[in-house]
Amino acid sequence: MLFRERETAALEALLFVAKEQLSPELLGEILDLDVPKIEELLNELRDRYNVEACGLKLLEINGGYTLGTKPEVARYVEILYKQPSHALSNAALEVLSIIAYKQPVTRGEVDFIRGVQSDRALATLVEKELVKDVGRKDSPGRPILYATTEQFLLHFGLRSLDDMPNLEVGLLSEEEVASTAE
Amino acid sequence: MLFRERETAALEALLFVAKEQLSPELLGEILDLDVPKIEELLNELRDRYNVEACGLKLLEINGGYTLGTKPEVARYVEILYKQPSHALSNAALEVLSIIAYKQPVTRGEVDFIRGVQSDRALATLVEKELVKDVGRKDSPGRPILYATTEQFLLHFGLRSLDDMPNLEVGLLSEEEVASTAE
Amino acid sequence: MESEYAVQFELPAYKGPLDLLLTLIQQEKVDIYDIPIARIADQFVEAIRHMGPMDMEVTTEFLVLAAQLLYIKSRDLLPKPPKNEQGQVGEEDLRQELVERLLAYRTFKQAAEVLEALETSSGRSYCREVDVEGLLADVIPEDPLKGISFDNLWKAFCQVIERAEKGEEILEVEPDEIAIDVMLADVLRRVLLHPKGLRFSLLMRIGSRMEMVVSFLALLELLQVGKVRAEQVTILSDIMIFPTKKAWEFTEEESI
Repeated sequence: MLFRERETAALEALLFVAKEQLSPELLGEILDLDVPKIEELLNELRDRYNVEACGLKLLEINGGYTLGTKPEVARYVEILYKQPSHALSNAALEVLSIIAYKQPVTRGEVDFIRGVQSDRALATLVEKELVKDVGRKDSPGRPILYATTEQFLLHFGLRSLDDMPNLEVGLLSEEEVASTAE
Repeated sequence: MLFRERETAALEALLFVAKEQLSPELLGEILDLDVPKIEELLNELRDRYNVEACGLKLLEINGGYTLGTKPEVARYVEILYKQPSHALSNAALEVLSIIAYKQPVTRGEVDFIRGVQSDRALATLVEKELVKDVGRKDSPGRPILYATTEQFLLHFGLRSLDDMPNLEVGLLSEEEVASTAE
Repeated sequence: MESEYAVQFELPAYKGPLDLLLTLIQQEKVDIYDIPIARIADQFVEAIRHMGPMDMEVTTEFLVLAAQLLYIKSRDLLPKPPKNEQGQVGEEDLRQELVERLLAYRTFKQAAEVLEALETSSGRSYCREVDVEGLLADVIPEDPLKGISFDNLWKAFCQVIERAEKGEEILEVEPDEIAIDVMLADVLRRVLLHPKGLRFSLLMRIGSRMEMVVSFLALLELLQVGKVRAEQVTILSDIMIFPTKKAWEFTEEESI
């Protein structure tokens, strides 16, 4: 199978300039190639980036592709942007893990599981666009429901929510959480 | 001299995320390397990009560095961002012809000649940079005066407005106008 | 008092009462399903005493759990009441609920640790902020006049002239009701489109008698206000009607 260099270059350029992830279908349309061929070129690119001297990474998020920097060099990027570190606090990580596994959930439900108020941590997560408001729960007071965002997937290097590590769920049934949280 | 892979990766990542060009001095500061070393790493990067399968390019602008796409792949980038262009409507063409021959004119004057409102058509022409605001008429309400632009002349291969085929110079004689009208 | 020291030292790290309780249980190396309530409750209360000034709400949450622990402890110490279903169920429920909450909390605490590991190992990728305008700055925008020749433009102008010549849809109106100002605009529009003069005979469109009369009146009116002027070179030549500079001096409101 011939490795098409020009197409790989075009593919890389497209991923570089795109504002959002590009689907293999769209890439195929622009490059006039079929999807399997695009996937093949994406693999070529992934392999090329897989050397230590390369600071870029092919990111797959919800079936779309984009370019990002490697986790190993994150701290340099953080220096450039004068951000101490994008790493999250323990409390924020706890809130985030509850939202990630139980989404959509209300703040009350998160508070109940943690046994402590989570408003500050939640506000940070919303501000960092790791979680977002996805509507209101159909229960008294109609509390806001939260879910994770694409930025969440990006921040943890997950391709999709299905990529999340398995959790021993069912320790606390939905009903219990819901009933006590309100 | 040893080729430092990690530093090259970090350098690439920095150039990738930076909103503006980065000077070798700033790069050196972040990576804790001296400027000659940075220049060396930049050369490594430039060489790496110099293969056909790579769509990126190291750009040097005013002594600063940034990443861009290669000119060879520019057309794909254009396809990605191409705006669907709509042909000018008949109304827009009419308005354009009136402005071309009667310039400078106000919208009211164009409306009057056409016997219908021309605001939408006029807005399209302004947006497409075929006509432009050239001041205000010294009459009640001080309405805006419109005239054709350079782009208009350019399209029709006219050097100046004097080059416009003269309306009265028999392109269509009075009789013809009259006969069409009957 | 090893544990007490540790508690004091690690204080800022506690993310809540459940976290503290879980830490104490882990330090005691006891089974979460079989918590020695009396001992743990005492340690818990001791830890809170060392907390010092904290956010009131957070402190409340610690106190609520402390009270719950002490309550379970007191129930443990009291001699078992006679087979009173009410009391028995109450205590078992409290313990059971506490264990379940702790287990659920522990699960998510572990999940948070997993996420933290992911954050360092595969996460924190940064993407570019793409400046589309900058990217397209060098791209020549597609010519909005693509495919349009000067002939097209000229034809569009002829359409305007043609429409002006036809006049407004006057025939739909009763002929004897032609408003003078409508005709005034109509005549003026046609004169304006012929800066080199429009023949009087062409201006007087053959329509109804009324239309001719009204357009003639309109022409007289325009002559009078000086928006048009008439020229006749020789006695027998056509009368030519020209727009004057004043012709454009209509208020914008007229047409809008």
